[in-house]
Amino acid sequence: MVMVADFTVERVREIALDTYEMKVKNEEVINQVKPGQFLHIQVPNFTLRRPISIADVEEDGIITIIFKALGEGTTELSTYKQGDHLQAIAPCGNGFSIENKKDDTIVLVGGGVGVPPLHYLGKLLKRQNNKVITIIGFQTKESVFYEEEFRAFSDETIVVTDDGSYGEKGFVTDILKQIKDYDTYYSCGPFPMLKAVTQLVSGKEGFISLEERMGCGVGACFACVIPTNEENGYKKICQDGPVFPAQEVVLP
Amino acid sequence: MVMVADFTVERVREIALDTYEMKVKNEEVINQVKPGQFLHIQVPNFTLRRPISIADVEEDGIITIIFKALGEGTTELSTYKQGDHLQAIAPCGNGFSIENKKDDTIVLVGGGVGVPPLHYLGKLLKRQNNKVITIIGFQTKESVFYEEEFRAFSDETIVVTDDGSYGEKGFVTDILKQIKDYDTYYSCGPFPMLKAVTQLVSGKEGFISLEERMGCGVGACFACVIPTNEENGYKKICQDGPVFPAQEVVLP
Amino acid sequence: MNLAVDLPGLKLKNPIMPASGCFGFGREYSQFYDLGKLGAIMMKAATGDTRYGNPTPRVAETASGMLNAIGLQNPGVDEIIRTEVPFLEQYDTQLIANISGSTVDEYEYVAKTFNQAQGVSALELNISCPNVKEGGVQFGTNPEMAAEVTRRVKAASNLPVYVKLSPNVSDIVSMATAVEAAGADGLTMINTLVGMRLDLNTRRPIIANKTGGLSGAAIKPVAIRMIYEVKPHVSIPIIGMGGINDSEDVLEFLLAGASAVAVGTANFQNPLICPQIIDSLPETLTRYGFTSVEDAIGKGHE
Amino acid sequence: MNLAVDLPGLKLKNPIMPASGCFGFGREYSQFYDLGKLGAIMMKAATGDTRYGNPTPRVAETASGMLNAIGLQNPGVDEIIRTEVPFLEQYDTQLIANISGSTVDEYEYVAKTFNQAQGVSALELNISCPNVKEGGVQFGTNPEMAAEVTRRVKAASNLPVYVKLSPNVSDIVSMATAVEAAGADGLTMINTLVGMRLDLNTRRPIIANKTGGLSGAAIKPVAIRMIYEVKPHVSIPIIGMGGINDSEDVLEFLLAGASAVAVGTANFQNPLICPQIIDSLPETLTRYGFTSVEDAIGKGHE
Ligand SMILES: Cc1cc2nc3c(=O)[nH]c(=O)nc-3n(C[C@H](O)[C@H](O)[C@H](O)COP(=O)(O)OP(=O)(O)OC[C@H]3O[C@@H](n4cnc5c(N)ncnc54)[C@H](O)[C@@H]3O)c2cc1C
Ligand SMILES: Cc1cc2nc3c(=O)[nH]c(=O)nc-3n(C[C@H](O)[C@H](O)[C@H](O)COP(=O)(O)OP(=O)(O)OC[C@H]3O[C@@H](n4cnc5c(N)ncnc54)[C@H](O)[C@@H]3O)c2cc1C
Ligand SMILES: Cc1cc2nc3c(=O)[nH]c(=O)nc-3n(C[C@H](O)[C@H](O)[C@H](O)COP(=O)(O)O)c2cc1C
Ligand SMILES: Cc1cc2nc3c(=O)[nH]c(=O)nc-3n(C[C@H](O)[C@H](O)[C@H](O)COP(=O)(O)O)c2cc1C
Ligand code: FES
Ligand code: FES
Repeated sequence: MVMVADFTVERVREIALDTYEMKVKNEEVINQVKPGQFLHIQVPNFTLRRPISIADVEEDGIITIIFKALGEGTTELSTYKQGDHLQAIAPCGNGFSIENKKDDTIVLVGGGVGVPPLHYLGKLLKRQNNKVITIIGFQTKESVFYEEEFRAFSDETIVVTDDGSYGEKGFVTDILKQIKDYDTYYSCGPFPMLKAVTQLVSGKEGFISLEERMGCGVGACFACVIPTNEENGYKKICQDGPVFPAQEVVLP
Repeated sequence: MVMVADFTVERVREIALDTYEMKVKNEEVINQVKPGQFLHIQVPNFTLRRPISIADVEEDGIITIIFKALGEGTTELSTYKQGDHLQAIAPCGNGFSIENKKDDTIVLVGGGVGVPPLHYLGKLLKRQNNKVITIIGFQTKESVFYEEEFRAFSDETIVVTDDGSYGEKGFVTDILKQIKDYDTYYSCGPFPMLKAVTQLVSGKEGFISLEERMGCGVGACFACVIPTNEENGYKKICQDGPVFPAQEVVLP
Repeated sequence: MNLAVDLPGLKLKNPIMPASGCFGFGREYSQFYDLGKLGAIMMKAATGDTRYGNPTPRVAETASGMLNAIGLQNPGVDEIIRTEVPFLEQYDTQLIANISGSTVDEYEYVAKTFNQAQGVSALELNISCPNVKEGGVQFGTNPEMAAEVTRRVKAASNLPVYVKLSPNVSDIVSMATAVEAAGADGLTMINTLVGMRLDLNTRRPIIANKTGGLSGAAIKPVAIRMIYEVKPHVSIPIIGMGGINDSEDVLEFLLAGASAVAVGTANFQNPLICPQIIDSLPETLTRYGFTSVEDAIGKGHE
Repeated sequence: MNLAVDLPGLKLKNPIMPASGCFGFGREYSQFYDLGKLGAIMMKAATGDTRYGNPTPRVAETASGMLNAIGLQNPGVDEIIRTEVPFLEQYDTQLIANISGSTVDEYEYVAKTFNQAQGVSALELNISCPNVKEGGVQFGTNPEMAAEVTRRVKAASNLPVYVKLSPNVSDIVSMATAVEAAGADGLTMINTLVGMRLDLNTRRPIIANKTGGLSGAAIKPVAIRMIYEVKPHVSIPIIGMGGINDSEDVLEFLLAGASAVAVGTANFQNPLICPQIIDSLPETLTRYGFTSVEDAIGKGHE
């Protein structure tokens, strides 16, 4: 059940260029969390909340988020210290449904700030005995994060950078192209990346996680809709998503 | 010379009901300060600055201010801690001119948050060998502050409270009425009090310090004017004041 | 303390209701608290047919406010009556249907349809939506057009009609008096101010629709001014809105002349805002010397 | 980087100037920095005679903004020319005189007087002051009246005339095109939105004049929207203002269509704001891919 929850900040550290890992604690929330869900975080003095994916959940009530300090709100968030309080609507959205996903071969395809939700997802998929291949893309060497964390559970982990300054040079799709033998892919990243991915592997079962500017974060304001294939059809990313079967929605 | 100055907070303590004494440090500013001048303090996330009188100046660059946490800005200010930084335009206004004030008998008449500027004024007047009689009024017992500090330099200190819960019961004018033998009075407090004071002792030389809602705090915006006795005449409280000869301005 | 207010068609147990478009049809917020706490609920705009609305992005943040250009997305009046109204009827509160359209005929149709159905206590006539025009003239900024659509909707329905005024006008009083003369039972004000933000990276407006409606604390002074200006010129009640964030804001609206208030954008910041305001209102009224909500209405004019 | 902009009568070395009424006649801010840094200075409104203005309080704070009702207090055009203009002429910058009046004749007189004097490079015609009416019609919200006063002032003076538009209108484009047709050499926009705040303790408006003009970051989205809307309809340049606080805001105004900008309320928060913005502007322009100020003007429309 989604709730308005108070979190205590346990740790904040910069893990890549302008990219912060923050661990926050609230014991009530974690029992509910599915991978792919997000926190809708209140930053004091800002009108709108910031949606940030859940990147990990630990048994002791700790949720990890990873965010890039881009604009004013996330920059403010990056200054939080241990012991500070954070208010968030949590957990938001539907998340990835993986109950029946066992003994399969999975490809995770993440780009930039789309990488975090795949971490918790991959961890759980591995626990359910799937083979996990991770492809994560970043702009440049300084932006790379969580490579080790993904390696810890992935059977294979490929890092790509746009400029080739670290790992493979190119886009995640360049790597995905070469992988033939898998059952399902899960992808999260900017719209252009998702579009490239879904077009490349349109025959495969795939789930994508979308981003859009949000108001309420709970499905009430219609800010975050995405058209579906039906006429006048739409889904709300904050509530019906952010995860959708790749073929269900029409990417802009 | 007025400047935009950065202050370091040295200490904040609650000295009466919702009333805070704050000591802030900036070595450049203090050399310039005259009693009656004020700091025009920036509180982050508020559009307008808060004008607060200088209540004391110590040799080591420390300025004392005393303020009541009334609205949002002063409440925010009251949460400042040692080591925090404060930006203020300082010192603002003309202040009390006391160069020639020697060997006289002086009455200080202060009410509520009008009391602070009289403290530094009285200290200097005493140093110049004047006899200082202090009358300070507060709403009630819990609001009384700085009695000891005034006693330290005053020849006589009378505290009055509106409800008689501490000191004498009544208004500062009730006490002032009884004091006949003095040369000059200095008064600061709410308009109704200043009006009562100046009417009561209209024959005496007096200086009053005024308050008004301010914009710029430096004389540019015309927010804080007070009419003078000439036609269309006016003075700017932030720049020409806040201190005026009692007969110069027309109180509302 | 007595928080009740009696308005045409609306016996409000308290003067707090979520504003239209900021609360959907209540389902989502019913996860956070019992909607029966609310004085009323203003539903999301209803049009004749299903509307998809504008492309995204539809919202942007501004200093103490936000822009939105949802574009009246809604499932259409029939579907709303079939699925949303029955859900909301479970709760001990009152329903206000916000009606919109592209033509006067569409407004009329929506009004008629709500009139025939059960469960709705009043209509809120949204003439202030910038993309609703006839003959190029916006209903919301032209007194004659506003009066015309008010008259037609009044004739089509037995429900009391509250006309929602746009702040994007030179003369708010003439808008208010025009719709009062046309039969409006009440006013709701204000809708959003038209605004825009540009994205410095893309060099384009952030909102796909380019312009959006500015709401939130930033517009509160404009709302208070307009209500204060209109109040002496009308005898119908005003439901006030625009930047309400706490019970002090509510009192400011009551003093200005509102008889009840709606909370919009603040729901996004804090989903619990409405019940929290309702809980703190008695103490706020007491602190400032009022003994009831009725007692405070219009007291800023004395 | 080249920050220069050429506008009618104004060769600006950079596009930053303090807005009228927020900088007096510069004396006070000359204590903080060399006014020669500024692209130009918009002086406080000048009227025919000395004006005392409104009673106090004249300002109130709002969320991300403020209200003011100064009431055009100024020493009168003759005194301004005698004492203020010579002081400002010392600095290597350009002076824009903001002119106001209660009647068209008064506007004409003020314009004529500045024309005969030295030192002023352009006039800013303040038709957006809410207490200036003739025959009950506000100049600032009526296109015909606005055009009329523009024509008269143009005829009375050889100086280029920038007409300052009020945002309190239903249709900003028709105001802009009306004054352009009447001979305006440029537009400045926007003036303040009319707003109000009530004091819960006294139950009265905080501002003695009751209503005041809302300025500051809160109104920036309205300013950007209006400039963006007007730009394609006029061929005269726009000086933009309304809530500018940093060099990113300046760029947003340039993209929307402003050729230069004025900074008002932000001077009160930070007396050094203008020079700080001037210093940071080149880096901001570079970061977003522009090589000069001219390069960015209107680029939000492509
Ligand atoms: C479901 C979901 C999950 C996300 N997960 C992550 C994550 O794990 N890590 C991460 O770094 N980022 C994530 N994002 C993107 C993140 O929400 C934005 O980067 C962030 O809101 C920008 O805020 P700001 O203060 O930096 O920018 P500002 O420009 O100050 O933001 C202004 C407004 O625009 C919104 N906004 C700006 N950019 C975006 C964007 N790309 N997507 C959505 N809203 C935006 C903000 O939320 C805010 O309302 C996610 C977005 C969504 C929708
Ligand atoms: C020259 C001068 C010296 C002052 N010295 C002191 C002092 O030493 N100690 C002290 O406690 N107070 C002093 N005041 C009053 C103090 O400035 C206000 O109490 C304070 O600004 C209120 O801010 P707020 O955040 O509490 O209230 P808010 O209501 O949030 O303030 C909103 C706006 O109104 C202004 N405002 C509200 N009340 C007043 C007021 N009474 N006078 C001026 N502006 C006001 C604020 O500055 C702000 O711009 C002085 C005022 C002036 C003009
Ligand atoms: C996201 C959003 C959607 C809105 N949709 C509607 C609507 O459908 N109909 C309507 O009359 N007003 C709509 N409004 C306007 C609000 O009801 C309200 O009048 C306005 O936002 C001012 O109140 P606030 O500042 O409390 O948000 C909407 C506002 C927002 C922010
Ligand atoms: C205190 C104050 C006084 C003003 N006086 C004038 C004036 O005399 N003439 C004028 O044209 N505009 C006047 N304005 C409006 C500003 O010039 C400017 O258009 C407006 O404040 C928006 O810009 P800002 O948000 O940067 O302040 C005044 C604004 C303020 C805040
Ligand atoms: S953000 Fe409000 S519906 Fe998704
Ligand atoms: S506050 Fe601006 S002139 Fe005094």
